[in-house]
Amino acid sequence: MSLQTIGRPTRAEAIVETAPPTLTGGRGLLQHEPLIFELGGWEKTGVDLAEPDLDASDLGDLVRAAPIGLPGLSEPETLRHYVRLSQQNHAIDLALYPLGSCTMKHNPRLNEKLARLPGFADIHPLQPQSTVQGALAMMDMLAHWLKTLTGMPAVALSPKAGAHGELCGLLAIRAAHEARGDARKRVLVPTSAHGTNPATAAFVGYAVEEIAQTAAGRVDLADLEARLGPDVAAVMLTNPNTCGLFERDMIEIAARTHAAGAYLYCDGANFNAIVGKVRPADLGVDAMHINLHKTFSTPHGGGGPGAGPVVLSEALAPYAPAPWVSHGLDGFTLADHAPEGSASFGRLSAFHGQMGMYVRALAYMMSHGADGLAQVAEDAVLNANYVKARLGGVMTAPFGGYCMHEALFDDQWLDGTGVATLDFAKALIDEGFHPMTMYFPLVVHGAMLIEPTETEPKAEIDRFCDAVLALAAAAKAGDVDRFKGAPFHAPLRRLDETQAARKPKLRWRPEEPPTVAAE
Amino acid sequence: MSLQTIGRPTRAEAIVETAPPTLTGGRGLLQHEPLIFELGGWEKTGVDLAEPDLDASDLGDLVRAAPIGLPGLSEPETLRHYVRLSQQNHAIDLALYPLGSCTMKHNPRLNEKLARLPGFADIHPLQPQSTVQGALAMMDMLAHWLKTLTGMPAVALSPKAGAHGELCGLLAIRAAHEARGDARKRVLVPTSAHGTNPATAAFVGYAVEEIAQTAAGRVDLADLEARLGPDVAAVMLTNPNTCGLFERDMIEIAARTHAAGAYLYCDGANFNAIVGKVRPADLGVDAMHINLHKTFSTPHGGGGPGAGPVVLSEALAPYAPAPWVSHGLDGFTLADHAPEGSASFGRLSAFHGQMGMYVRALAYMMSHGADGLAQVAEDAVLNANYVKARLGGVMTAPFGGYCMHEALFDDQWLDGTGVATLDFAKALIDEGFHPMTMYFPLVVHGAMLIEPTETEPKAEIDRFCDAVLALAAAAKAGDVDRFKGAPFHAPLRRLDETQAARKPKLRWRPEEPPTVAAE
Amino acid sequence: MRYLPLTPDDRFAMLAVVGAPDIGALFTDVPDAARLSAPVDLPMHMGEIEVERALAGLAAKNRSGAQGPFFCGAGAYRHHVPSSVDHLIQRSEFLTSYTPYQPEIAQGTLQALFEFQSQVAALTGMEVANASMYDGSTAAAEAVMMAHRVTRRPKAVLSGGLHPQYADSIATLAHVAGVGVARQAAAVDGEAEVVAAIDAETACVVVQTPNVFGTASDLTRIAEAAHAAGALMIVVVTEAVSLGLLKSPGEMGADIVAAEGQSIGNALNFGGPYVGLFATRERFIRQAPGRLCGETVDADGKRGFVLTLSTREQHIRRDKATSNICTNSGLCALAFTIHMTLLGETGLRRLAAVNHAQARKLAAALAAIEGVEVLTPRFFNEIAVRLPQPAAWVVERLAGAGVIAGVPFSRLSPEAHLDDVLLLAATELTTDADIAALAKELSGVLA
Amino acid sequence: MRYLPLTPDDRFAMLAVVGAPDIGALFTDVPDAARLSAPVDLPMHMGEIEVERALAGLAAKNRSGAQGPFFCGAGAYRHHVPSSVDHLIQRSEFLTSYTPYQPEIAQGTLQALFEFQSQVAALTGMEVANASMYDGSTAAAEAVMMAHRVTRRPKAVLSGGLHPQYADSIATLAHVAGVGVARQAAAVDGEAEVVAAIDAETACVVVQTPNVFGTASDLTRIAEAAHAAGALMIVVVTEAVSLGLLKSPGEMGADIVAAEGQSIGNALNFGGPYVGLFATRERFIRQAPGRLCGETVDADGKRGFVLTLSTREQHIRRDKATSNICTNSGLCALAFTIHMTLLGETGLRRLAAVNHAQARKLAAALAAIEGVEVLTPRFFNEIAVRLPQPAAWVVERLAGAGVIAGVPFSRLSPEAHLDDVLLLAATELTTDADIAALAKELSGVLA
Ligand SMILES: Cc1ncc(COP(=O)(O)O)c(C=O)c1O
Ligand SMILES: Cc1ncc(COP(=O)(O)O)c(C=O)c1O
Repeated sequence: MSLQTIGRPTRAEAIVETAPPTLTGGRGLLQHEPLIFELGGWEKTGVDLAEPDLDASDLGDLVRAAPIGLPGLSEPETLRHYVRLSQQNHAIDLALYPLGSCTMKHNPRLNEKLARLPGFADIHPLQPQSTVQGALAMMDMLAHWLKTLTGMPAVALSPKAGAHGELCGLLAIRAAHEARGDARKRVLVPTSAHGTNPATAAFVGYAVEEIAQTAAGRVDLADLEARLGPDVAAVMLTNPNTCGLFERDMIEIAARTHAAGAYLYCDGANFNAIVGKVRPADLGVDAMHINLHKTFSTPHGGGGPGAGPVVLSEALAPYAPAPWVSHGLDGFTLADHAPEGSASFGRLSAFHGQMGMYVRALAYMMSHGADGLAQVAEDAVLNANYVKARLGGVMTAPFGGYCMHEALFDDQWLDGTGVATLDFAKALIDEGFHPMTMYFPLVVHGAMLIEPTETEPKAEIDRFCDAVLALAAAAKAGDVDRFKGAPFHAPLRRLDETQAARKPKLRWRPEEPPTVAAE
Repeated sequence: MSLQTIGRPTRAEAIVETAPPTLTGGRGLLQHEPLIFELGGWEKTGVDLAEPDLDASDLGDLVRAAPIGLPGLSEPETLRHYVRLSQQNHAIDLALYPLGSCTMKHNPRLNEKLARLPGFADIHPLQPQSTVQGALAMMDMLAHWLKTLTGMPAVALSPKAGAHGELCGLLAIRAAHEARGDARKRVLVPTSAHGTNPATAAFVGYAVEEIAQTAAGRVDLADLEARLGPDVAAVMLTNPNTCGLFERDMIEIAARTHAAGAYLYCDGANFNAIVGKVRPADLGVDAMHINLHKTFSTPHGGGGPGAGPVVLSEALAPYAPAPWVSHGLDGFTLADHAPEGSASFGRLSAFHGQMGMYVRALAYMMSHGADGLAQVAEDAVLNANYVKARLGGVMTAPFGGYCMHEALFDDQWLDGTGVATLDFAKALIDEGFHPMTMYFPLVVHGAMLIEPTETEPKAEIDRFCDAVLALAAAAKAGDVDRFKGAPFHAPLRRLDETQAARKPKLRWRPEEPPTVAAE
Repeated sequence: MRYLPLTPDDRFAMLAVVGAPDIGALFTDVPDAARLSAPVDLPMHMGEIEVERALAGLAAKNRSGAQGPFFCGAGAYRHHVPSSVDHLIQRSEFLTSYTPYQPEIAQGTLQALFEFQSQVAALTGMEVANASMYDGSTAAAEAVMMAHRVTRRPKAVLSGGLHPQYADSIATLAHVAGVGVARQAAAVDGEAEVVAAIDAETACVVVQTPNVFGTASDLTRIAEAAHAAGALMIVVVTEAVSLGLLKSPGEMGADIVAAEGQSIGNALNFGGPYVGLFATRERFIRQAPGRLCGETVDADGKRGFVLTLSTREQHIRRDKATSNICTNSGLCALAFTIHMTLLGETGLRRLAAVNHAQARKLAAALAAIEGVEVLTPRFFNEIAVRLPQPAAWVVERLAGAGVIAGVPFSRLSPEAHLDDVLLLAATELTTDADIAALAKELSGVLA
Repeated sequence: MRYLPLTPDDRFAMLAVVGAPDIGALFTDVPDAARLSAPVDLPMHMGEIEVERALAGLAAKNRSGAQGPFFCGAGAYRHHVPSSVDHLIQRSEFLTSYTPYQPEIAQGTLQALFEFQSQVAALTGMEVANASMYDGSTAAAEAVMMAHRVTRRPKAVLSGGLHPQYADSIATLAHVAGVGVARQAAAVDGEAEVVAAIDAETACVVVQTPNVFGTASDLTRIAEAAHAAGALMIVVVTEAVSLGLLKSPGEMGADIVAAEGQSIGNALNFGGPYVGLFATRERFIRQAPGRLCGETVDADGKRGFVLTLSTREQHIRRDKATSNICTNSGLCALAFTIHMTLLGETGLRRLAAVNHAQARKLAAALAAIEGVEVLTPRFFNEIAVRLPQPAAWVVERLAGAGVIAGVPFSRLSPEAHLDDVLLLAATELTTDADIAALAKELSGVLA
């Protein structure tokens, strides 16, 4: 309805400079929201279903009698609850999300639309293969793109995320050694590696040994040489590595690794820096996972789902897990099981992997094409170097020279300010930005790892750098409270993680158990 | 990437009670956003199109040479720009939106999904009728529901909003009079009527005369009687009226109107209060528009699009505009043109009306069904009366007794507080609510019209009432600054509407004209 | 009922607070004679599954544009809408908000409207634009009413190139406003004829480019003639994409531009909802219909936007308002603005060029068919052709063959007796294969 | 390139700031031997129109569930997902955010995860649940690893009712972890057999209900036997909706529940992404894999949520972590939570009842067919039948007739030699007409 304002003052008369606290705790558009357990009714439902015309009397004592304890909300309440919650999140669609090693890039909506086509979303993994030829063709196309971009002869699509891909790769490596009756015990991993690398190696039954790093932030060849031996199953590297640097000696590393009878696993989480410009196969890699949710833009979704296909060398290809797609005269076939006598290490999970992510990643690759993907790498690297150049004057970088897709700083420049990396990050939140990755990689003290990605415009990067520089000046000027108390302008102030861990409260519990009338 | 927090304080140490202003004007998640004209590049585009393989040389001097002046953004920038803007809006999905007379109810997403089915969204209004039989059947179904719910024999679907429906109704009325060679001059409208009523009557060439209102907030029968005469073309009422009251004497009013040879137009904007419980036909109505974007939940979309089908009595049906759908042996037919000798007043607009809204409204009606729609009216009326009861103790209501779907208050209770209705409304914004409709209807001083609708849960209405009561107490306690300065917590402080009107700035203009290389 | 949050307990407790014995008590003002005792004769409530089955079933009975070669235009064009457009307009904050009457919590909608007005003004080459009308045809009718207010003259001249349904819509309003309509005979080069009809009584001439037959023409001389006679020139544009290639109405002297914005950001939707673009000269703005968004500052001096000049509007001026319009096409305007932002100057020019290129191929392919005569001399993306058979008959035959061949002129205006004229449009979605398929099937039908 | 904001001018200006002569200079660390001189051999970039045409074309080559009668289950179920669920998970703030490592600006995701954990714990009848695993099968494999850590015993007993692909996934991890797997022969009432196999070496028994043949059974006695022997009972559930009707694993003594959550809120997606539900006893929580969201307070004492107990996780504990999982199934978990919130206790029980009712009709219709034997004694919404012909052959024949008749057991486990066994599921989307059509076509094929 209309607002009659004629002749009425619409300009605030008394300008009160500090906002009076509201009476009900309201904060304008920002809504505080209780848990569904505090809102919902035990009888309420937001789904209309017809009464069944047969009961469950045949199930006798198998029937669940006691209340389950699930609150329900009508549709309007449900929508409002989750819309309110959503507004308490930062997102790539809101501003720069410079988490180093995470490749938070734009997520095209075209991909969301295509993944939801009934022909992709409403098909069952086990319906007759004659009725899913388009899906199998799509998987085959994705495999072709991944193999061509990496130069590798084979790919296992089914791993469900990067860590799952690491698992897949190391399982293939272990199977390869076992096939030769060669039970190796150690896997070499740099200290700078992401936590999933050592965790995966240990999961696969290997002892993890750390490789030293040079002053230039790369693998120390001599140390690697010294550690290589007949019981080393694999060397696990990340390239570009987690310091944002390219492992110059990769080809040499591969040669020595192979000479020792070991395989070279490459963590491909940072593939965005080189996609379309460098093929891992040309670096001597035996296995590499690709986080489709990083390089190929499938949304992170607040923590997944992702997808981690693994490309494999000739040597490892025979050990790839089922299922796989092959093309014959009568169309595409999906092999659910490794045939008799195959060397495949078996199966990683039920069904055929993250189909929904495949569609998105393929749509992204086709949109960019061979030319665009190389441009992606170039712009990602350029953006990172621009950040490094703009901030380098104030912040201290542990390693000189150009970086690849991410710029790494340490906290030496904060010495004596009383401001820790964490405080600095929280203050960035007040300025409207998501902090960079902190305290990783472990090889750098108080690390701050900044990855803008290629989908950030120069203007946004400048806005970010201006904010960082302004905060840096404040820190050096001794304006410590701004940092220690931060954030002040976020939906919540700083959260007490220590208390959360001391006595974990991991679920809602009713004051007294809900009295539910089981119907 | 992971945040290594072990052994590091995550709890803010120095709790600074008032937030220090940020250095870059950041406000946490709330992003300030420039205009696309300040962000975009003249060469930038977010759409990839192949070069045409024929040029436009054949058009010679018809070709646009000079720069157009349209900035472009890449897709990531565009998405971010509009997502940021969106977060500066209030919405029904965020909280109660108690705008009286607007019926801001829940907008089901099922309706959005169905309206986007290619079979509805990707069909052309003029493609062969044999290829759109489903669309015509859908329009026929919608017409059936509207006619059944109102008890009226005919409906014109094509009006594009409520005001357009009023236009359609009055045009039919004028055509009916003209058909009898009876050129009438006046239309009677209550002072409480919505602005579109007198505006429409005048648009159709009638003189508008106001009908007095009784102390009980209804049409003054005696005054109506006195004004009725041979030159009155129509009486335009709203029922329930804009004071949220049912016109008890409607049947009598209809009788006297008809006795005077005039027609009774009913503004159906408030149909939500009686849908499924009262049929306007039974009240003697000759024409009534239905705002599908109110009663039948199609989204308001920040100001449309809506749809305003008009139901018509036997007397007016012959004058209905083209097009209309009819059902024959060989399926459905859409009559684009009134046949020779038809009494139809012609055509209101190109094509066949707001198809996309029809799908949504029909989906909504089918979801509720005959039983659910009556419940809609009951809950809408109950919610409004609950608000009236909870606030009635403090706020003054001009009219006693039960209300229908909305509760009307005046500003008498604010006398002497120095707080005006507008100030009160702005303070509500700080508390997290959208204000009620203000200064309408005009018959009540400082009117505050509150329409919660049936899709508000009791808890939300209580939260709202608590906020209103707390503010009322503050106003009476003389805490004036909180009102005069309000809002403090919204994306912007109070805006200067007077300046906006004094020297209108209605579009962006470059400091100096953009130098665009026309390509 | 999934959309109704109140539980029986809630209702009971609330009635108690209200002090009503039962819900019926709240309806006592309704005369018994009018109170329904039983539910109306309609189906009872249904779950999502049933509703979706029913309506998806109806949708499946329609042939959507993507199913094959498609050439319909005549005021509604099948263009590609980028996926991000539809995603953004579905955001709760845009989709479920009301007209921005509380600017402090509606800057999202308001700034987008300001961007929309600025884009429309630039696109049409005019000084100012409003915040949208229902569609192009109602915008055209309002434009004539406005010219009548501005000039206080009783006559409007409508060119023979004007879309017949637009002319019908204008005539409906003109009739009750006491404005005489001089409607010229439908003609491929209709704009050429209007100058002769302008006289001292003339409030406005209404011309269209590209016109309903696809003809693109330079209107400068018409503007000069109109202005010389003290009349206004209203330019109608039904294909907004054409403005990326053709001279703008503003450049040709238009006083008011009434255009259909559907082509940018909006789907065909069987005819609606669409979005009317309305632009004019600064000095006429107080006579303009519809909402206007303007720039201002907030109490802290920050830039912000508000609805302004509302003294023209029904909610303030009531029976003296410039129009009765209230709800307009906000969300369609937002879709227009987002799509236009994605396109930008470069993308729009490219898009228009591609449309024109495809139309030239279409014209060439049709001209090569025995018995088919291309009537449109200079066009953007749409042409009129004369067929040796009634166009409606031909179109039905081709539909049977899976080709939606365009709009028979008789569908727009039976009385024009141009039954052998067919209108066909090509866009960036028209492939060379589509054109080849059309040519093949058409030759077959005509052979 | 629509996804790349940098303009040539930007790149030029930025290189100047960086101090690099050209972009190539930034890649000098790459050995020449590995630097590509030309683009890889793949198509060049495409616009939305082309990409959509290509992929929609492939999608059209698949037969989607809505196209006709459909009875596939076997671990993935075709349920109705309310439209509001898919709308909400596409909101930018949920879709495009990262794992919530900055809790002050991630409360949306965190609170939803806390609600998810609470719902999963209630649904499974367990004390605590984690923030999701990749899917049910990997959750099951992790559960076995966890039981191995808790009991330090070397053997896992897998029932013959366990989904064969789950058993395969477990075997893969068990092999490298040095855990022996005692895998029992596939059997409709497989759970009955496991007790005998439990011994002092047994870390856990893995049982499933309803099992892969659809059999629902009471596992209480198995739990007792396992606990008596110092082993854990791991319960696998592949149809989460069944928990709305059947006794919960918690009530039957489960120590760990590994379930597939796809049925709630998530589409079939040809097998992924899905969402693994992982629940256990409070006292085992520090041995659990995956992320955990916990409640805490902020500096002002306001309630808030954070990821906690991360000392179990790879990013802190590295090679000593309980699992290597990092990215999990966040958005699928959100879809689960939203759908479950819409359902609530009442809706879930109703949904489960409808599923069971339809399955009973399905079973009755099949039992009535000459030569068809229903094998599953007590079931929820899925049954196994024995056919007089190889199931795979029958299914292909019926697919030709437009009926997707279910999953041949041979597809899951060729080595089980149960080629004549067919698994069929019914859900709330299965109509009586679908069942009638299946019966008719099946009778025809078998006649
Ligand atoms: C360098 C690196 N390796 C591995 C991973 C693990 O990938 P995912 O989270 O997809 O399992 C990540 C992502 O966090 C990473 O940054
Ligand atoms: C009482 C009343 N009548 C008429 C209208 C006009 O309807 P619309 O905005 O759809 O043109 C409205 C809506 O604002 C209204 O509240």
